[in-house]
Amino acid sequence: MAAYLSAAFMLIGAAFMLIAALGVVRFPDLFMRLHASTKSATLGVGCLMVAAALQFESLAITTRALAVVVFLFLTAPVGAHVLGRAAYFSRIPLWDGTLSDDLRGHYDASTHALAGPEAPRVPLPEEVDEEQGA
Amino acid sequence: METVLAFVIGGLYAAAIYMLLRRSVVKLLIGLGLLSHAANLLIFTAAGLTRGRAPVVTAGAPAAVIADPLPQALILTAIVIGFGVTAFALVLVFRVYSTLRTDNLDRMREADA
Amino acid sequence: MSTGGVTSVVFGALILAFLLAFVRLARGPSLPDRVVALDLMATLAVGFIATYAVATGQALYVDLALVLALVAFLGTVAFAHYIEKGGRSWRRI
Amino acid sequence: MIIASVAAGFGAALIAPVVTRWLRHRAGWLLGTLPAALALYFASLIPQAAGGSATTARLTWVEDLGLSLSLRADSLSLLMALLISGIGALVVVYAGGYLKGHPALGALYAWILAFMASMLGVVLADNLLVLFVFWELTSITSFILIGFHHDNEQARAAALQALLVTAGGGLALLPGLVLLGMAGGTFELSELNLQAARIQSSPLFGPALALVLIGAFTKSAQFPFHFWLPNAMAAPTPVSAYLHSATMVKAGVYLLARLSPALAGGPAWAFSVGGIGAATMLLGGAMALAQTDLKRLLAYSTISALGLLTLLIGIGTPHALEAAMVLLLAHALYKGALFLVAGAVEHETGTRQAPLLGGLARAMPWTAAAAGLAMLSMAGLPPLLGFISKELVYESAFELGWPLAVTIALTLAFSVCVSGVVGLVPFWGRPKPLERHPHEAPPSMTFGPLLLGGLSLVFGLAPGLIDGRLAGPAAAAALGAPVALKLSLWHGLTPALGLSAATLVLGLGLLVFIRLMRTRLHAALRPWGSERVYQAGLTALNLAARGLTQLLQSGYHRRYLTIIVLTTVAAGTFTLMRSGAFNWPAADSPPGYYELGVALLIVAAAVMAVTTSSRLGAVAAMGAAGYGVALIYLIFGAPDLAMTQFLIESLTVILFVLAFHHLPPFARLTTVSERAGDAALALAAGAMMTALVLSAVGVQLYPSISPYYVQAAESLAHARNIVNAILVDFRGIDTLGEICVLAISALGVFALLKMPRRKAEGAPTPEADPQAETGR
Amino acid sequence: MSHFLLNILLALTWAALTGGFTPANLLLGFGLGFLALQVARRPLGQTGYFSTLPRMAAFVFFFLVEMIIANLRVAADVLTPRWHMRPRVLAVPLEAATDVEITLLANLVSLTPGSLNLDVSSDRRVLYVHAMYADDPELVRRQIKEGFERRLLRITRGLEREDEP
Amino acid sequence: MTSFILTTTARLLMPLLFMFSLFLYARGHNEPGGGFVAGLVAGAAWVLYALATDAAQARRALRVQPQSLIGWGLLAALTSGLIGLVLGYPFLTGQWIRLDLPGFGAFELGTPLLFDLGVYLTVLGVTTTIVFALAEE
Amino acid sequence: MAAKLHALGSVQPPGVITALAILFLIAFGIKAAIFPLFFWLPASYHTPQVEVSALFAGLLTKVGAYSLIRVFSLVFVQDTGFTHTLILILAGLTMLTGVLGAVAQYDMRRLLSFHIISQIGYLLMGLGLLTPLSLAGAVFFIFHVSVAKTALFLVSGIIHRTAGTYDLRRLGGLYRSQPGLAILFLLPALSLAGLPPLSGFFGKLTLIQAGLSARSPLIVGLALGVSLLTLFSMIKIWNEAFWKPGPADAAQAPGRAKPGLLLPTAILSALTLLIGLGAGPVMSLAQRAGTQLADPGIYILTVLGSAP
Repeated sequence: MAAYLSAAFMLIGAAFMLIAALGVVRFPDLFMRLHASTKSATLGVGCLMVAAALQFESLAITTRALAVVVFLFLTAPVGAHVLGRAAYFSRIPLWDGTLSDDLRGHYDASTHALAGPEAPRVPLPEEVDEEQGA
Repeated sequence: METVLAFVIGGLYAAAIYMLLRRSVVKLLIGLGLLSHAANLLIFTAAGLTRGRAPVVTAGAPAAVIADPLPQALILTAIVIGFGVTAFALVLVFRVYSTLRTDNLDRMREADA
Repeated sequence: MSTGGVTSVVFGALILAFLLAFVRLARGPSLPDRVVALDLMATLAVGFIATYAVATGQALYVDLALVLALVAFLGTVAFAHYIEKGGRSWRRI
Repeated sequence: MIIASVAAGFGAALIAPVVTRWLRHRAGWLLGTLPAALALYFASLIPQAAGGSATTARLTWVEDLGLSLSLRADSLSLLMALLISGIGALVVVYAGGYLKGHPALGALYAWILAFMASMLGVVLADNLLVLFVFWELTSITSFILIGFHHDNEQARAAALQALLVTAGGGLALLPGLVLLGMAGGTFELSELNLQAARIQSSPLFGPALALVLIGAFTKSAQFPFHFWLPNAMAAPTPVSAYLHSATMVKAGVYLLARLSPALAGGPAWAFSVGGIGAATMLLGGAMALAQTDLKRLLAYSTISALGLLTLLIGIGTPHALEAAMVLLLAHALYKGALFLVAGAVEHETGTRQAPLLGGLARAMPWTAAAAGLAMLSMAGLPPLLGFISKELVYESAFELGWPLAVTIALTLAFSVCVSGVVGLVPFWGRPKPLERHPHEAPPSMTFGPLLLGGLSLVFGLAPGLIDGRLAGPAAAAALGAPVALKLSLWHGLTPALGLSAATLVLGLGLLVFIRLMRTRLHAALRPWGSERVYQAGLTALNLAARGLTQLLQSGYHRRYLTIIVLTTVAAGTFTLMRSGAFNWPAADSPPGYYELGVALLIVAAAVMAVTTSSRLGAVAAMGAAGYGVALIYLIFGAPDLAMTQFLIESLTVILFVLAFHHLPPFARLTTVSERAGDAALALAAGAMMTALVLSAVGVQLYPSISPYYVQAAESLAHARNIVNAILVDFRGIDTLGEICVLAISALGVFALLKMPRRKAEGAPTPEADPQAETGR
Repeated sequence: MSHFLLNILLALTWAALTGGFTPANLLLGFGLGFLALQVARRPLGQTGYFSTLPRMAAFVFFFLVEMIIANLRVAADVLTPRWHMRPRVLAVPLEAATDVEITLLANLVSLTPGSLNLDVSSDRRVLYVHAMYADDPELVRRQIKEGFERRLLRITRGLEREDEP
Repeated sequence: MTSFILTTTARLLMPLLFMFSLFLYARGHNEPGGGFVAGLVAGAAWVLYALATDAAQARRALRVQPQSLIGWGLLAALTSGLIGLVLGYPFLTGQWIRLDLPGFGAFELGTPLLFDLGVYLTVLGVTTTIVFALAEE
Repeated sequence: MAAKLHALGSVQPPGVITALAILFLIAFGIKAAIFPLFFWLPASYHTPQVEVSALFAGLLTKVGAYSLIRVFSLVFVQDTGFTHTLILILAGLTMLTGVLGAVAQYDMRRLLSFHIISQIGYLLMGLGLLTPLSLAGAVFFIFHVSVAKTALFLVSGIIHRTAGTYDLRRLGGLYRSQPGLAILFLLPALSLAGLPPLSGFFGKLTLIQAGLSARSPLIVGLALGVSLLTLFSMIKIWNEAFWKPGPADAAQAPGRAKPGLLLPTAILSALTLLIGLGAGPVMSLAQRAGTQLADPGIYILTVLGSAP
């Protein structure tokens, strides 16, 4: 029983991993790629770890497998967050199909402080010095 | 697999050496990193490949086929020392750059003394 | 029990995923894209290790997965750190 | 006691500067007592040595190399030792007057005494290697002594020249002696001299002989190495008198005589030694005539005399060796005296140019007396020792036929002429106007030449003092067989006497016409100077050195790397090709497809690292390759490695990322063709490594020790993880070294980052940059 | 939370008594211990533990389901050639206040349906997210606030906030 | 970097990582792990903290100078070697004692563990020294 | 290593081993700065502080040389006809290029750096001959060069400290102003040139004896020629820095070195003399080491005999 369950989890996990990779390749902009890698890959690994835990049926292994899952669940979103934020700072372009951008113009370029949505939008520096930076 | 790895090692060496021959010091650093990969893999492959069994004795009964531990110990040492060397080289380049403001190796020779 | 068959399918999927991630790593176009790819590769490696542990029945590999899970995050943070600090300087590269 | 006699010289050298600071120029009288005492000591050994039992002493030194400090005083050694210590005493005394008030007089004393001790070591050594040790010491001390006036560039050049020639000869001598020892089976001279048959039949004999001869010839200024001796006249005159007439230059002759029992007998010896001796003798004599400088004149005449001595040893008959021994003594006495006289003349008149001197006898009567005695001995007139030696030379020459005798007579005629130029004309010739009014030299400077001249006379009048006790046994030692030498002034009317008369007449004739001949002779003999060869050699050496260094040390690190890689590829490929080292692995396991995938990943990452134009992309690619490698470790049973690799990889990436804030972007600095060349080289290297791995796979490097570790891990190291057990237990020292390396690199990083930035402006100061000046 | 520790202790005791430290046995021990504590709630005194734990379990379950759904949507988009997404970058007002709360919320947001946390405003009152399927921005905001924030806060703030929503 | 999400996570993860490193060290003798890996993991914890806050803060939090960690590590490794030497064995010969603690079973303590601790401390010190120094630039 | 030797000796096809040996040679050769891999050395040795380069000079390349000796006397001894002949050739070239490089220099420390290379050539020569005597010579040489070279670098540092430059053309008059320093220079310098009775002589003598008994006159001749050139370049320093009259501008009048600065140099210089005078015991130690190196069996016995 455990073996079959484990096999199933493995297959599901692998499928999600593959999907994550596909998403990272296919999605049109960075942020969507982050979606793929954060969600799908984490879930995929989670499934695989669960499969491993089921396979070994020992407390020590299960604890560790769960530790891996918890760890990933803790770190993957934070990783995505710091990366996404940094990417936004370096003005990675959003996909053309993006409908709106509430964040636009709310970062303070020098202090990296972020204002709330009610704050007035600041004209973006890149609209001025797009060519000067190079 | 040995054959495959041999080609991988060759590829790594070629890449590393090409990078080492660049004039930009930063590329040289990358080459250094690749070189240590290549060297470690070389020892690993040349010492013989064993699939699966880690060189850990399960309590009581020694496993029948286990991987050769000695090259592993050797490579472990090599990896860590490689890290030290890379760190040092990196900082050295960093200092040289901040002093001379060039990353062109050929231009560094005037400051040879 | 067809664990052997299952694991080899899983391995195949993972390697395929690896190569796909590498495609993103190579194509970029921006540094964060590459970092996403690298991060994904690390995560894939964690999965690979778990699968490997199952395939060989050696539990000790699970620890490896733990180490790697930690480390992958670190790399990403470092890159993000750089990107943010460097502002747009990566574009000049 | 013998050892102490040598050591005493070195000891005296150490205290000489102190004594000199205390007594100043009078120190010579005190310091001179040591050589004098040594001379008395050696004289006391003469009877015993003449009786055939040499005094020996022995200390162990480097037994593994056959080097024991054994000394042996037989008659030949004692003859030399007496000259060295006796003349040494006089020279030390003389130097006090000659260099009165010179600030470096103490140093001069020290070096002279050190030289004396070394020279005593040479002649007393009974071990080939010990002899060599002292031989080289004389080269060094003479180098310092020749360069005594080192503010003068010529003196420095002359010192260097003398050192290069004599030490170069010494470097030939060393393998020669080693070969000789190998051929004879011993390095002990006294034993070696009994092995003549064994040595001369050995295949090593030829090279050994040639090398030993080169050593002896350079030291004794034989053609074509003679040129250093006249230049060495840049030394202070007492040094010239001591080193360059009485002692050091005779070391080569001594060596020949010493080794002749072992080496002589064959045609090779006779022709090489005799031939070179004859050539040197003639050339030196002729060149002496062309000189005007008193010291150079004496130097060439010394070369000539040394040639004659060499010739006699080359002839090697009992008579010739007897003649050689007597001549050795006579020459040392008169030539030493003449040098000292020349020095006194220069000291008083300020010049050494023979044409400018004349009529000094009235002002310097004692010096003139000494000069007269020495001059007469040199000219070979009775009743001086020079006459006896000349007669002996002629007699031994006649044994080989009259052409040789006539040749020698011609040389000796030159010698007569030289003696006139040095000892006769300046004192009794027509007085010349001088810048300075000459006085008699101080007693310290007249004492030596007078004593030497006097001895020439005493030994001439009473040859019985030396024949059976000293010269005879010395000749016997050189011959390796007993001789019965009986010297007397009057031999009866022999062909030799006739030849002597002819020599005298010819010599006087030359003296009369010398002024007419000088320039012409000078021009004619110039090509034989062989000094230009030396100069050209030096120039070529400097040019070659500079050229080669520029070629190899271009300063382009990239070029160095290219050469290293090229060397590796070439050497590796070559060794793989030869003897069919390359072969496909026998134990190749079929790869799993996911393993292939990992391999593909690594290669792709490597390619990307090379081709990407983004440096952080390259770092990321490097990281990807690292992950791939870690997976390989994982698959092939090395979880520890995989773990470490993952961690290190990430840390490395972090380091790069942190440092890249401050580093420039990738730049393309090379041309397409450069890149293509590098790529080709890199691919060749990669291919070579592939071939190597293919051939090396399955070469089990540690088959017999790993199982041991595996078995011992749990019992000895209390560990189940064998890798860890190896790291912390079995090979703990390696690990300790490793963490030390790590620690050092970390501290290096720390130091590099935290040290103050001194040269922030980036321009190296000219002081710190010698290359800027050499224009390289 | 001392009850939680007690519960774990009970589970361990169970496992020790039954002699099997397998995950299943421990889980069983934990469940039994929970029951035991439930029974003994009066002597132990009133805490929020007994309501928090089921709520937590429910939350985890909810979260997992959400996550799987989110993934399936991403998968669908990845696997089909046409893009269905309507991405926006949205500002979501925050109720959560402490560092831990915001962090947890942000992480959960990132792991679930079509939203990815980008940053929190410096005054910690607004969460900026990148949403993939945001035809209606208000719907997304509500989903986050209702679906996650509320449930999360109920757990972290325990009983006193229970009746608030 | 000013993201407090990261800072919070780092604060949360640090003790976790540190525990994990001790765990790796403790069982390195029997299963994969050991001083190197454990030291690297501990180093990674501090690196994470330094990245999430800044190097100065991490330095303060570490409380000891990273360089002195290196010193202590080397000292520990050396001491472990000297123990064997003092007892009359060659340098670095492992010495073991068995501790029977009632209730916990038997523990084996040996100089290789001390040696491994030395490795651990050194690697930790090296990592933090390098990263802090670089991050402060 | 002992076990490694067993393995290599018995089972393996020699070809691959030779190829491996060559790679080892190159790897350690870079470290030991042998021809043609020595580029890094002259460029780097004179860069750091003189105390550092003194230490490096004494030790660093010796590490590479030691590794070479260890590996090529113990492990790679299957194909000595090829590998060790190659080493001999490299030894000759290393000596020659090193000493020629030194001859060309006018910067004192650069000059000394190049000598490091040529001395490595002697070490290699001992290794290439591969007899007990030659290995003893190499071992002795390591010892001697470490001492002499360090002393010379220290002297150069003192000269820099007191006269303000390393450039021989701008130095001079030191014999008069610092006679003690002159002696301290002369001893190690002559020792380096292999003049007796200093330490270098015995190293050279051993190698020459070994070379002649191994019937390799060519390398012996080269070694002797190189030692003459070494002497030449040492005398160049002597002539230029010590004997030549000091620089015309009296502003740079060289001061005197403090005793504290001289003491370590004095100790090292005295050591080269003492090693020479007391060469007996040192040489028999080296001889024992050489015998062991030449006969790996002893090594295996010691290691494996005690290990299991």
